[in-house]
Amino acid sequence: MSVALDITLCALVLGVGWATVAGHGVFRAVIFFITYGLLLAIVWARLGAYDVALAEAAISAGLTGVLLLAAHGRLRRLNASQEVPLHLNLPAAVVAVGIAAGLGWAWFALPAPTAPDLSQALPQSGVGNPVTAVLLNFRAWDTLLESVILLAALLGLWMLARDHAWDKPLGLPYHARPGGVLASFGRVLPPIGLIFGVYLVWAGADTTGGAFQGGTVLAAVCLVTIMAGVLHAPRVEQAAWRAALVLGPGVFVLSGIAGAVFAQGFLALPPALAKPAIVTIEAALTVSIAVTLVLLVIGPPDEGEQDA
Amino acid sequence: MTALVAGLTLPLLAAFAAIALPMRARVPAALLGAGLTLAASLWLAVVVWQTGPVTLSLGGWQPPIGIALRADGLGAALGVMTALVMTAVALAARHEMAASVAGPRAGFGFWPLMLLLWATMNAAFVSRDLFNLYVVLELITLSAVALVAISGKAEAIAAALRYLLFALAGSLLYLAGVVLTYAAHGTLDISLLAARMAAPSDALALGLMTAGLLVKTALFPFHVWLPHAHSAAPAPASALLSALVPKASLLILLRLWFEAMPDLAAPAALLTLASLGAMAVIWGGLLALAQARLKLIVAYSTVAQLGYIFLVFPLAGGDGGAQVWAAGAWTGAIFQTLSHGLAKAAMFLVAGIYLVAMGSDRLSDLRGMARALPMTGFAFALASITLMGLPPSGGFTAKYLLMTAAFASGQWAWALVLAAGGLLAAAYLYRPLAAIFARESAVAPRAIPRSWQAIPLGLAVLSVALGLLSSVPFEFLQIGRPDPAAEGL
Amino acid sequence: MSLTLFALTGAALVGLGVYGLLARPHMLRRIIAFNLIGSGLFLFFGAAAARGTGLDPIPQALIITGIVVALSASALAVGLVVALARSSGTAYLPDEEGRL
Amino acid sequence: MADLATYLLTGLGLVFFIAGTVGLVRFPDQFSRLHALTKGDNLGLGFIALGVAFQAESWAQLAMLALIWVLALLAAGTVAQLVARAALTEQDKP
Repeated sequence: MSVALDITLCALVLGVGWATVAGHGVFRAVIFFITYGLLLAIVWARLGAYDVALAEAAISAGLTGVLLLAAHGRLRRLNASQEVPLHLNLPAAVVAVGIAAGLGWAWFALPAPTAPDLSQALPQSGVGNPVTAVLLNFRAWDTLLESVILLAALLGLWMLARDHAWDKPLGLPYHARPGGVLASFGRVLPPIGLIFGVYLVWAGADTTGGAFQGGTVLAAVCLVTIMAGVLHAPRVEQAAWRAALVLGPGVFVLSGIAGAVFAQGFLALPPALAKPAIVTIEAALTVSIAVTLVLLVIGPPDEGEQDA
Repeated sequence: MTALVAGLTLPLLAAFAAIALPMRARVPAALLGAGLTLAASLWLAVVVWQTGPVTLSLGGWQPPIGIALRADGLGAALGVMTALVMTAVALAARHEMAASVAGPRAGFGFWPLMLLLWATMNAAFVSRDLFNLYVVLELITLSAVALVAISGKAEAIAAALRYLLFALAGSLLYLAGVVLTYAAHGTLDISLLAARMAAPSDALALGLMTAGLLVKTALFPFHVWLPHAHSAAPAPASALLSALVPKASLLILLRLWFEAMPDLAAPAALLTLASLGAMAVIWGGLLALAQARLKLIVAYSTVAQLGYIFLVFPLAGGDGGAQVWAAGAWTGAIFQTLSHGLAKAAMFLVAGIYLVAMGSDRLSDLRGMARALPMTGFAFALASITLMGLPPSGGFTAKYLLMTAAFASGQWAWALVLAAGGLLAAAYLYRPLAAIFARESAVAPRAIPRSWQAIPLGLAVLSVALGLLSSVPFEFLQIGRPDPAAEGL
Repeated sequence: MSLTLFALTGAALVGLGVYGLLARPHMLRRIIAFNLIGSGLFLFFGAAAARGTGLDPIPQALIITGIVVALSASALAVGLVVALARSSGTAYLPDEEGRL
Repeated sequence: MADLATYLLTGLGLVFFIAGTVGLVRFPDQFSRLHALTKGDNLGLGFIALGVAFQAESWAQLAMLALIWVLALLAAGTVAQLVARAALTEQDKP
């Protein structure tokens, strides 16, 4: 029975993927891409990788979808969203089929799986969820660089602002109708979203969840409040937001240095202290991730539409 | 050990300080971080010189589970070169990227991006884990694209977007190779992969990773994005982009072919890599001849100079058995990487000074600049000597080592490419040199402080000194050198 | 059996993404194509990780890191496309405008 | 017995989803489409949640299912309102 479900899921994913690439109109591609991301999250759940399913749905389908939708809206207003219909591009098709066939052949040519044995390392990692153990203890250097990547992307985005708009608030001014549906939604959602986001980060230690998934939920809640006008979009020169940006990576680096000084090496977490250390790092990371994701979606400092 | 950790964490902390601190404390914090990181890189080099390669498994976890870092002679030498170029760029940027000159946006963004780029370059030189190298490459790409987009002009944004397009395509190709490697062997550590049982999918994995890294190194067929990106960026950023950024993906390519999977080095593959390098040398040189702006000439010269380094594959290869010349070819290629970095940074900083002084970098506007700003003319001349490969510069040592290896191994074709490349470099560098050293007295340029002019001169002198005192670096590079580099692939 | 299915779907998605990247010059579509290629690769990686006895956690962590890296790159790319449209009025790279 | 209830209720939920989709395809203008889609899908989701509730082992799972449905209702209602208002302002523009 379950193979039938997998076949339909894969057929759906491939069909929506094809519609994303071959359909006419960029808006159609963006909408199909979001659908594709959600279907892929179900495939990850079928594979049993629930952390990845959550990350795929929240980050890849949700946040990237919002970025693309916002960008398409701006392009439409700058009338730069029209495009030429798809004509069959043979060399591209040959390269695409070649790479896909190569990967397909490689799948059957793979030798027997030899996953590293984590059985004696996991108990000393301080957390129950093996994925969080890998992310925040075994391969903490990857996760630290990953949080710095988010920061670098935001800095890059801010460099796209115009010089005369540098001290203006970030992003386009949102003007939700006072007392309207969005304004009230922006007041009803935050409490629920906040609790859920913090729960996701806290649960990440032992079950599904983690700093990135929780941070994305908190970022979404913060975005809704900003769009509803409850919270005002920040400016670059506001020190509190910038401090929150570097809080996560900064705490991570300092805890790494503390590991080098007190424990036996850089980024080392002694098993006794591993759990509290990981929870503090994850809390600081969540704050930075949520703030960075909000500012990434809002966009560079901008003074609104009269520049179009 | 602590030198290695300091080299990675100090620039990161300085970048965070440069973001979070209030306006007037940012540049001092960034400069302090730069100075400390320079000291850390030199200290690491001394430690490696005395005690051999420094290995560190992060978090105390051994490779198949954790990530290992290893600073060998190659990594430490590139770390020192990066530190010297970064410090020079930081000192030059004090004048050029100050908030009063370049505006509040560029003044805010340049320092953290430069420091993030520095931290990730140091991480790229020492990391032994393929996926960690993917994350490092991605961070280098994002910082570099942001540095290109910093100037804000329309063509800079188009150049940055094309650069990001190519770089992301390269990253995904590299990621495909990493995925296949882990799926086949269950590990990503270079040393463990060297001792792996060969799997049929390894050739495809190495091919995908190599293709991805070639795109990111802007080797010949994939070089289209580099010249416009490097010339559209502000001069200090162009110096970083040209002198350092391609070297990271180049180093990973060398580690893959010489340390992770040397057994897969089929002669045909080595030949293709070297012939692409040779075409890059010729094509880059010809295009540089056709440019009218100084920054574009120097950017196309990067495409050409990077081509030389790819000649190491067949030369250090040889046809099996212990070849005495292989060590020379491998070290020659690293000498070329180091001397090109120093000379190219000096050239772009000189171009930056001319842009500030004359307002344009067209050759016709730069006639007689040597009379007006003598130090910059001298710096540009020294850097040109290195790029042409004339004695006594570091470039000459590199070409000499590569040429002897070519003749000793009977592959004289690559020696021909080296000679032709040198002539082409002389040709495309003659026009700017003729303009700068022209007899006419230039129209009165803006006053440039001598301390600013001394920076490119210092770098150019270092690139020549690399050739004069080449015995110490030569020994230094043999520390922890991979075996295939000794007896060939 | 279903692991092979997922792996082949991943490979096919990579192919679809590469075709979208090369055949559709609109920059927003290219960002979508990059995400398609990335998610296809990760699906292939996840299927490979599930071959053994239990589900190997290291690939899951790498995939989450990869997803966040893909988001950051997409965010910067999207910002660049909007800036390009604002400064030169089109969402195409200069040399590809001819096909519009 | 519980399985039978689950089959019935999820089946009913599917019918409402199909109705919503048919409404999306067939109805002439945006507002009636929004109307059909929001109503059909919310009811469909409610029935599916109810059907799955019969399989729940603990009260926590029941509460979770109820929370999912309430949040989906809240989100769907708000989004429908916003899309309708955007469509309205789009129509009024020249």
